Amino acid sequence: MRAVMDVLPYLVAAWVFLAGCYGLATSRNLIHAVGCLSVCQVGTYVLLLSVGYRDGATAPVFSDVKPGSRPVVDPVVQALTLTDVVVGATVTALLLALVIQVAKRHGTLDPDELSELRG
Amino acid sequence: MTRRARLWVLLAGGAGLAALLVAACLRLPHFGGKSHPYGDRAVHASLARQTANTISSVNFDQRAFDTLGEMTILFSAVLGCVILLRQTHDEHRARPEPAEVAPPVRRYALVVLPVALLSGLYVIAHGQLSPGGGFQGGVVAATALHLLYLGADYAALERIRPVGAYEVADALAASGYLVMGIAGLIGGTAFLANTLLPYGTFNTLSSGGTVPLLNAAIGMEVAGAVVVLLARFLDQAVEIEEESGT
Amino acid sequence: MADAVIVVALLLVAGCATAAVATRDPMRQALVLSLLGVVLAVLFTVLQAPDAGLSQLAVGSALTPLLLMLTVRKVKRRAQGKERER
Amino acid sequence: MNGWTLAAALGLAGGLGTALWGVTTGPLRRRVVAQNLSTALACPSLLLLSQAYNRPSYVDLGLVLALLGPVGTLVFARLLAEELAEDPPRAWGATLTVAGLGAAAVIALCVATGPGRAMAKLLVIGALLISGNIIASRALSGGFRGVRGG
Repeated sequence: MRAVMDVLPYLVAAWVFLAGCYGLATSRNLIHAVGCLSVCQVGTYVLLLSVGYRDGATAPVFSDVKPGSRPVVDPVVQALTLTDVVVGATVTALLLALVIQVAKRHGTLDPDELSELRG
Repeated sequence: MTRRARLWVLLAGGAGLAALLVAACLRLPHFGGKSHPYGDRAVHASLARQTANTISSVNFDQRAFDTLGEMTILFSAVLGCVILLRQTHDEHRARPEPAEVAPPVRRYALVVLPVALLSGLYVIAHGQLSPGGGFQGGVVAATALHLLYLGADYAALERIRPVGAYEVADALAASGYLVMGIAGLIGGTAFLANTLLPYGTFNTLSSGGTVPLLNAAIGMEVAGAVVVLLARFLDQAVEIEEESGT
Repeated sequence: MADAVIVVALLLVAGCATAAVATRDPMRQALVLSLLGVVLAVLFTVLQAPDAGLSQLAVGSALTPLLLMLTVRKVKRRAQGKERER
Repeated sequence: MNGWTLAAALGLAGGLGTALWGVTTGPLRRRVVAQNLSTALACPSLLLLSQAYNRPSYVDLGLVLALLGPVGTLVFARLLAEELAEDPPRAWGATLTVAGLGAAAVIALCVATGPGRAMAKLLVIGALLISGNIIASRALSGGFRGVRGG
């Protein structure tokens, strides 16, 4: 049980990332592809926060606990994750804006039909 | 390449990547381990500068330069959206018909809007003490404004939301962050160094030196960015139509 | 016991992510993604990262679904406009 | 560790597991109801976790979810109004059950914290959560009419 727990979070992160990649590659609709890309991002968040976790520890936020009274988890990975969540959302918005442009120019959102149009 | 062949290539590559990832996972330090050298040092540095929320200290003090990079990505993503979603000359604006909103839903939206806006500001203001900060609070406050679109109609939202003002606020906040950084340089130390202001008393609103100021700048930047983004998307989805016959 | 909550949250995230990829209709995918946002915020909380959880809640519960749904509506309205002209 | 953790784990596994099943299968009307109930179930779990870890500052997460969760459902109610008008969801039983569970969790937490500022905050969150979910449910079953352009 312990051996499984030691790697389970990392395996979940890898699974989520690969599932997102699969969806991205097989998508037939660009909006769905953007959604799959945000699933890929979720994989990185899970990996980062799992790396920073410490058994029996609490968040390094000392507004309601005395510093040093309890073990704390790693704040660096949390800072990376929290900025990326918000910045990732605006990047998703940029991709969606591109999708709207593609729909206007080509009248389709299927990547296969788009590559046929190019020729 | 046919779809079928492509799927096989994908599956082969995916299987290889999966094998590598699993092999890497098995060699990573175990989940929940005791050794976090960076974390321990970051907590120590944060406490030395009287910042109660270590994560804010990492974001706006120890790694403030990295946050400047993140802010630049955010700013350029919004700029890209504004350019991509502008009204072109073969498009025109059509007044949308106002939707009929059930009275309880409308009342709920009007009551919750100020509460959510205040919570957003509270989350920003307490960034260096309790969980929260500019990134989170900015999004909450900006989302709260759009309750007016959900609970009433788009025209009502447009009246209280001059997009130009939010664009200016966005740019001002971004340059404010830079100015704070340069002030550190002029003050004699380094770019974005937290040495200008006194660190204050631990666990009070004014503690942490420049952390609250940078935090507020990011809060304003994110709120402005989200409002501008959603304004462009709402314009496209609700108002802008293509000329017929194009 | 603390491990049990982490395992539950991890499995929920894995399930939601798989479901989000398998749901091919963008409208329905937006619903699954909004659930994924909430589940992810819970996972961040049990991994003792309330700041990241707060940021995920702010973005995932209302902002991302709104952006996705507005894009779907724009694309659909455009297609309907073209149909009418024909 | 303690009863609060156990309650939160059960709420997450049972509640969000059911919500996941509901949101991925079946007609659109069931999916939107499952999405609405997922926030109503996750918020009490977050409050319980805050008590389990003995960290009052984690309550802010519950506050933000209680405020923005129903907003997310209103987004779907408004932008899916045409689709939902043909086949409106009716789930008052499920909504009221979940609201009752949320109220029970908030009352239990209030008893545990005792009177004070923390209890007032919990009560505000509970009120926002329950009213938000009932209103969002109302919005889903025909709260928006005539949404064509706007």
